[in-house]
Amino acid sequence: MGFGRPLGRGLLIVALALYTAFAASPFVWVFVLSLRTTTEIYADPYGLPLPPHFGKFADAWLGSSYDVYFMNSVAVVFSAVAIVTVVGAMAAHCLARYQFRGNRALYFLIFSTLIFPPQVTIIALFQILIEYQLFDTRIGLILVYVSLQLPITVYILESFFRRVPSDLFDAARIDGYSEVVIFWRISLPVAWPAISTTIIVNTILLWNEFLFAIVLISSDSKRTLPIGILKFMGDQSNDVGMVATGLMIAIVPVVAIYVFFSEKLIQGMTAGAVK
Amino acid sequence: MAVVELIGVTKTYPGGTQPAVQGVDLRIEHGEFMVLLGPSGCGKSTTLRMIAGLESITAGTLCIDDLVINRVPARDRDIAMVFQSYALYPHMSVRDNMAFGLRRRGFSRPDIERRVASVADGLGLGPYLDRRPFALSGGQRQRVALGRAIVREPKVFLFDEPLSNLDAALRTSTRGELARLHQNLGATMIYVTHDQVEAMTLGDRICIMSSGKVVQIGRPMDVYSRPADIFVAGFLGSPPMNLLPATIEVDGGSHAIRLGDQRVPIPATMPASDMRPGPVIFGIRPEDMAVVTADSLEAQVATVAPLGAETILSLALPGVPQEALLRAARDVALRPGDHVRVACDLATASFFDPDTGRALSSRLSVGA
Amino acid sequence: MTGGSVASSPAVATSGVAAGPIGLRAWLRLSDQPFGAILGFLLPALLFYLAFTVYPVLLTIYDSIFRVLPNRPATYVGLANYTAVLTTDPTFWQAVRNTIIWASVGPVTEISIALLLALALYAKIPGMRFFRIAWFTPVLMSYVVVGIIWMWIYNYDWGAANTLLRFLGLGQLVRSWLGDPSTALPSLILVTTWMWTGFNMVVLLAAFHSLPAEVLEAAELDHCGWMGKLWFVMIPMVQPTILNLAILSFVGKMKVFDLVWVTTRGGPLWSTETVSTYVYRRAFDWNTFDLGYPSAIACIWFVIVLAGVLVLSRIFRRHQQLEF
Amino acid sequence: MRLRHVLRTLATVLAVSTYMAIAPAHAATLSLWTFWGDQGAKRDFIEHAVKAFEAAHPGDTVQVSWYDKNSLYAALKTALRAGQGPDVFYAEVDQVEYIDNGLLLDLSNRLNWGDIEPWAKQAWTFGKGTYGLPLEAWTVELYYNTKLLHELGFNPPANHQFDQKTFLALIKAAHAKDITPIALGVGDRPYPGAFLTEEALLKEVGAADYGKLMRGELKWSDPRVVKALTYVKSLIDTGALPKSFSTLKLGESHAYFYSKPGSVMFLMGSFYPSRAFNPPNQGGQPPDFPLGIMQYPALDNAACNECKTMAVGGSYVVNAATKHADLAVAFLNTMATPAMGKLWVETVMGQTGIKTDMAHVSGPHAGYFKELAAVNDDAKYFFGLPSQVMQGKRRDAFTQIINQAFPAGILSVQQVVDRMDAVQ
Repeated sequence: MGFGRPLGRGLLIVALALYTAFAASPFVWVFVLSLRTTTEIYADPYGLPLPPHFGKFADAWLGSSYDVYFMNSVAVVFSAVAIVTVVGAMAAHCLARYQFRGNRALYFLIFSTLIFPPQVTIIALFQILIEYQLFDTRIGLILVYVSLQLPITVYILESFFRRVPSDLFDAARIDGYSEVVIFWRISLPVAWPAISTTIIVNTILLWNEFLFAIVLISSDSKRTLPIGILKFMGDQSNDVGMVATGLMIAIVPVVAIYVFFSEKLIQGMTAGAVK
Repeated sequence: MAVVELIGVTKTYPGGTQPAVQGVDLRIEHGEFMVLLGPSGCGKSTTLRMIAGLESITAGTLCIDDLVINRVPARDRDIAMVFQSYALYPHMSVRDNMAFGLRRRGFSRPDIERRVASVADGLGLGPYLDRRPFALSGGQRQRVALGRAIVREPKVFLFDEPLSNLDAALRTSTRGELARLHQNLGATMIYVTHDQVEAMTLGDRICIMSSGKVVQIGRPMDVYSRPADIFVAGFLGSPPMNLLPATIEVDGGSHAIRLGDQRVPIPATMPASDMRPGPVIFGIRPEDMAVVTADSLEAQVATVAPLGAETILSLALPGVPQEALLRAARDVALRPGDHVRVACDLATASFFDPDTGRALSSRLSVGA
Repeated sequence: MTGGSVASSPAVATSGVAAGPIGLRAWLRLSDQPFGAILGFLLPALLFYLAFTVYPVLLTIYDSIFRVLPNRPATYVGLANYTAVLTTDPTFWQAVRNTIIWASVGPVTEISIALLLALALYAKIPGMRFFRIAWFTPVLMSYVVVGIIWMWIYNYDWGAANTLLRFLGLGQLVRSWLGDPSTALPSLILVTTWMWTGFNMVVLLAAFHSLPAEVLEAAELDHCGWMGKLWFVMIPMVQPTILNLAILSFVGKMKVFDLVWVTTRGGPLWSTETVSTYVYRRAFDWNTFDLGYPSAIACIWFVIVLAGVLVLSRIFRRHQQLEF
Repeated sequence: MRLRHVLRTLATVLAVSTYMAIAPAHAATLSLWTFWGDQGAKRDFIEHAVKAFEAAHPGDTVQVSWYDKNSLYAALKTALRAGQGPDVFYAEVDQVEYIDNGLLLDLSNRLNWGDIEPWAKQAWTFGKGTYGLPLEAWTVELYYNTKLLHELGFNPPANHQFDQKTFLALIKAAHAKDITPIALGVGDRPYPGAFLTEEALLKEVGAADYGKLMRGELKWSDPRVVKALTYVKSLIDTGALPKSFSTLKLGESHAYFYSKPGSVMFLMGSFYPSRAFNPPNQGGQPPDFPLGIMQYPALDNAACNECKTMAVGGSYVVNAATKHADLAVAFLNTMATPAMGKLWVETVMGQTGIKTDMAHVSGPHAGYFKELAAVNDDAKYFFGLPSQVMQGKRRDAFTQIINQAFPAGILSVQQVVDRMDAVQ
């Protein structure tokens, strides 16, 4: 390759290192801040966490109903992801497997929702949830989240199901199974790599969701983590150290998912864009 | 126990103008090994899938044992099928692949175990029962697919080009196994292939299809030696039958075949009296021609293709627009450009109507 | 033989395969397909789609010609909301302008930087896996987290941006980045660039790696230099990927809400107001409760986005690509 | 709308199938959503009131949800529209949209008005109804660091009010020493930035004309308005405000004044103690902080240099959709007593709309309150903030222009006049 010359290579590495610092240092900084007290931070915003105050994590968790927000997020996100996975997989299986008039039109319709600006539906969704007495309920937010992630789920799974040879389904039909059992016992297990991808991607996107959460939930006791962080910020904006601790608590689950599933996650998030 | 009968079976795909399968009449007797043979796109797979219940039947009747099953779903037809891609369930072990169909049919657990074990042993799959398909070789996967069908003990076995993904050596040995299997089980089997060697070696009868229609049904040697039309003649055999434009000439009482600039007199011993003069397509298999020393057709060697066991000569006959192929012994000492004399065994020759392509009823074999 | 399912009488056996209304079946060209199964598989998704996407869109359009206030029936106002938005609402146009700037600048900066980085990585720099993970991480964070972090970075007194400038002796450039209307929007665009460049880079890298090696080898035989290979072979070959990324980025910027809401709330002087924040503000943070007017904004915006998408799908068709 | 009905039916099927009705089983739990969770004294006050109420109404409880202000407003705007929301909540008098849309319970015949200051009641009176308990009241004050002021060589006159020339000199002196003259920030509030301008306008044109100006009955191109704006502009251009003014949040601006980096003065509502008197490790001022209070400077030839803004601040209102109206009012009445008013003044260190004997304030910060009273001895009040008087687009423009852009130094006097008159 043409980068064999030592000088060019050195420059390249320096440039990459600079960009990496740019990309990663904000997190490093927040991580450091999360272990320091506000007094220490005001004295020197860029000092090292010596000694580290790990106790701040317990304080942040217990002192600001963070546990409530966190559990709300867990409940809402996991339910929504479970539903959207099943519903999306069923639809994707159907669109990929059966030929019928309107199949492509339907696919394109659902797919095109990906580009809908959310403000087109947010106001009406607010009214609709009120109408169904689902406003300010976790169930309402779950249902909205399901519909929000349905297009991307169908999109990723459809393209995967399409690559599963139809002989497999024919074999199961000849083996005596009905369409529903075939979906359950053949499609879902075979598509597990793609399904796990959508689960991870949907989990991260919904974990971070903000707009619908702030509009559709008003009770403090039902709010999810992104809104909780903001409350933290509003109440204690002076207490930079504590806010940083709160941020780290919000980041940790995502980072954990990332560490465990980084390859799969990258695959999933980049699905469709490569070609 | 299982007779499969197709009466005027037709398949038209939604939105398609031309039927994919048109008016197929076919009766497969109990215990018969029927091969559906034809080039890709001829409708043989569609026919098989209709029998399996994977495609609906647009028109006509499909019976198994005199019961019309057009509308019986695949899962209730008691048929097993081996797919070209094997279609093994990738997320199940070999054992589960084989047991999957049995479970649906309500067999007891020990019964399933017993059946799977016995079939697996018979196919030499015993050591692999707990492996997943991706951990098997191509041949092993093929056996699993076979085993999955066998273990069900169905009325009818369907095979959709099951050997085409195997390498040549494995294909030959598996072919033998299939033949043995058929002998042992004595079940009705319908086998789709585009490989004439498989068709010839396996089939009790062969059904040759072209463009969605049945062209000829018959025992392998019958079909080979008496092709019903130039399609069959050209499809079967490797190299295929020479199909040369010719003219029947009648001179007084004696008949002759004009091939380009030359004439081949038909010996008086042959019953040619019903042959009418006029243009025909003269079909002669390469092995029915021979290089001789005198008194026959003149030809010039165009190419020499030694195949090991034999050598195929390509010959230019004066005045004939296409070259004729001749199957010669492997030690033939000829080079391109050599002039030779060749003889045709007219008793095995076929004559076709140049307009319709159908075989003319006239044959020259003694006693025909 | 196990088949007990087929009776011995010469009867016609029928079951399951072809249930369903004949007319609809025919229209759907369902001759071979199990109607019930298709319906069963699609129905949940369709219900979600109708109830939470189609119905809201239609309701938004319906709302937009009304004045919708709580505790009283909506009053019909015809196109008054639309004329008001289009003719007497400079804030709306400011928001459109900001959003379109964001949606046009964002993709260009993100993708061009990402392209350079991906090429660098393609040259097999050591520590590639580490780089990739470090660059991809920002996109995993919520805009709320990112917004708070960057508010600190842009903090006038102790933020990293000004601290760095002072350290570099560029004290005259120190400013309140998010407080100055002339720098607020670019500062936020930088944040989205920071977030998304790594993502784009990872995708481009995957695209480079999926290029057939023969093509590059062929280029080598044609005595193409490194740069030549780059310009004449690699970039044209990943052009569909670049286009997909551009659309993805474009659409993402058309939706921007969280980041602005957390950092500047649209200020100062509407310089970071986006259509999303303006719709939200008018609907849920305004001193009237009217939902009709913001619905009209949403509808107008929908048309603008739709027009953009149609233009982009034109480009799609030219590239024979129907994926995003 | 046939289609609408079809879709609605479909949606109902889906929604109902997953919806589990959660009936409000608890009959006597009042829900209260309120701001002030991070302001110790006010929080203590509310918790005290809750305890008193629960003691007086055995079996009934009050469930308090503490929000930060912006989250509270966002939550209320959606919840009230939805016909839901808490029984009692925090509101301010600028939120007339609640009243316009019938979302608040009319308290005119329910609340114990005898113990409420008439001007405070007036602030919550709209048409025939009165809607809120005006718990908090505040004035706009100019706090200063006495030590820093001395060091700069200035001393406030006996009437606590500099003249405009001296004040400008003070700003210049501080700026020359690289000390921020006045801490102020508008990062999360729509009003503090406007203090600088509105106090000058009020003094210059007097209370009556000031009201007209706010209501759009007086042009911003009026020469007196321009004169006041020009003086304020001279302060701004001198560098009176922090560089980080636009993004500095309310809480941060407090710390900016008394801890880091420190400023000479701090222009803030008299609710200053609710943050500053928190313990230092929760963002309060250092224990030995040399706090002083002075008046906004007197303008030359101004109509009313004793005029200053007094506003009703945090108040409590009752949701019109409440199922426990009587109980909710009873809770408000628990707070509307002179004893509670005294508790408020003593603990919160700020004014209240409840009638209270201010002369007998005691406690650790009594000195502060005495100084506040002394400074405001002969003050004439204009009741209401501009943002409470204005509505709709004019309010949005005022917030963006007078609260943000003008003090940030982005706009000239002429631009301010043009833009403000454009929305009149």
